[in-house]
Amino acid sequence: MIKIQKKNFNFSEENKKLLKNNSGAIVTFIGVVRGKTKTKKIQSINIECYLKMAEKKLEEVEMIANKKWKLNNCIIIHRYGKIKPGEKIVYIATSAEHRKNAFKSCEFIIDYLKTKAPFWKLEKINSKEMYVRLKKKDEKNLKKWENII
Amino acid sequence: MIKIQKKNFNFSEENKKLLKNNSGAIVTFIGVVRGKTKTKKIQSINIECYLKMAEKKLEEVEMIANKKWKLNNCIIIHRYGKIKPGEKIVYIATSAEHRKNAFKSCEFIIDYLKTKAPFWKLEKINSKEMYVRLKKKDEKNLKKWENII
Amino acid sequence: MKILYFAWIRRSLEISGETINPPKNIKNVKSLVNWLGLKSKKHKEVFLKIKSIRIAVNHEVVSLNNKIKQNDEIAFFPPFTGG
Amino acid sequence: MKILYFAWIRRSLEISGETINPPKNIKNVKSLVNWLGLKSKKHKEVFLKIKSIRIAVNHEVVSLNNKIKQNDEIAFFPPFTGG
Repeated sequence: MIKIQKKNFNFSEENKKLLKNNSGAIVTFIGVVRGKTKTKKIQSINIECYLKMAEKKLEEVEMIANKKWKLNNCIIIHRYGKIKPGEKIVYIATSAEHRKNAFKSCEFIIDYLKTKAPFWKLEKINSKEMYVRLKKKDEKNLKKWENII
Repeated sequence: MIKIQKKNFNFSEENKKLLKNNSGAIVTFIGVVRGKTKTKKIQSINIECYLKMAEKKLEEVEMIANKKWKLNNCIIIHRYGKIKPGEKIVYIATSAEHRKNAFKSCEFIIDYLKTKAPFWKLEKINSKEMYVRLKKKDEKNLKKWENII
Repeated sequence: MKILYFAWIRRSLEISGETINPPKNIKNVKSLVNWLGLKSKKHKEVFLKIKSIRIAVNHEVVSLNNKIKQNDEIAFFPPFTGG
Repeated sequence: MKILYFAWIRRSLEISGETINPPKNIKNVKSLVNWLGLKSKKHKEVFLKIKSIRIAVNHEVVSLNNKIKQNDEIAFFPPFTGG
């Protein structure tokens, strides 16, 4: 199941859906807006989204992960719009019979989203807005999944 | 924070504690009793525990993970006693500034618990009780962390 | 043909998109980019930075050589920074 | 000296532990195992399977050569299957 939404979400409600289907392992990832970086304090972020393409990409990554790791369940929620420090941006949950598949698929999905899903972060620092730059690290992280996508 | 307890737990309450401390990434693992294996239907399991040693081992792994991956937060809950299919056995949550540390530490902790923490599973199948055997796979999984422990 | 702009490109052009009707000889992304660059001073400035711009045709990221058709939806944006 | 038994070992011996006072010459785990094996028929049967038994002294897994002292807590159990 994928969701792209402005409003915040409650991961306990989402998590409940995962305790089914003979799953032995559930792994979740939650991405949160940090309040500061090494040098600056972040007031808020604004996430811009190309909605139709984002829906397609999230469905795509869900399908790849389901197939590759035989998931029992997969939930991906990505927010857009204004988000404050300490608030959740993204939630990924995968459940599988055994833990290795749940871990790998969850890590794959977030690595994929970071460089393949059309979202852009605008940070507000000292009342000035600035787009976040692509992290080389994120491009590198996706390389290890090359044989999958 | 570690907990070893008989009663079930609510992961949403536990998860709330993690949204602090400038964490950008939270990874959780939930281990669940499966209702069946390839060949048999499981009625329930009973987990036996050497409580004092288990407390020591959980504190030990928490400390190793905190140090190695600079965690902002770490929660480990392990249940013992009678647990039914679909119920949670273990909950691990780690939060860090960046996601790689949260993923690695969470996976390390469950790999460690599987072979280093004094719990024994007794499965009830067709009204007969049988101890679960050590999985060779679990011993192998721990090998990749050899330089850490 | 529907054109969409995102992030700093949208802000520089001061529009989030436009519907265009390019001449018949505009058959791939590269020629479209050149043609769009002629539309205004702002367009020119933006499309001079084409090396830092990514392009999607019908929701798939493509290269400059990609063919385009009349009813395509074409989007211009910087590298993604979601997740 | 406090001895604890877990899982199938506890079930075979029908006790979860016992307090013992072994002779002075029992100075390591191996000699303790031999001594415990003489306590009863059940003990003998269990400790014949020593190769599939793990041992902890004061909550740390140790080998058969490990030294033991009067106030140690010594536990016998099969490999762990928690998590």
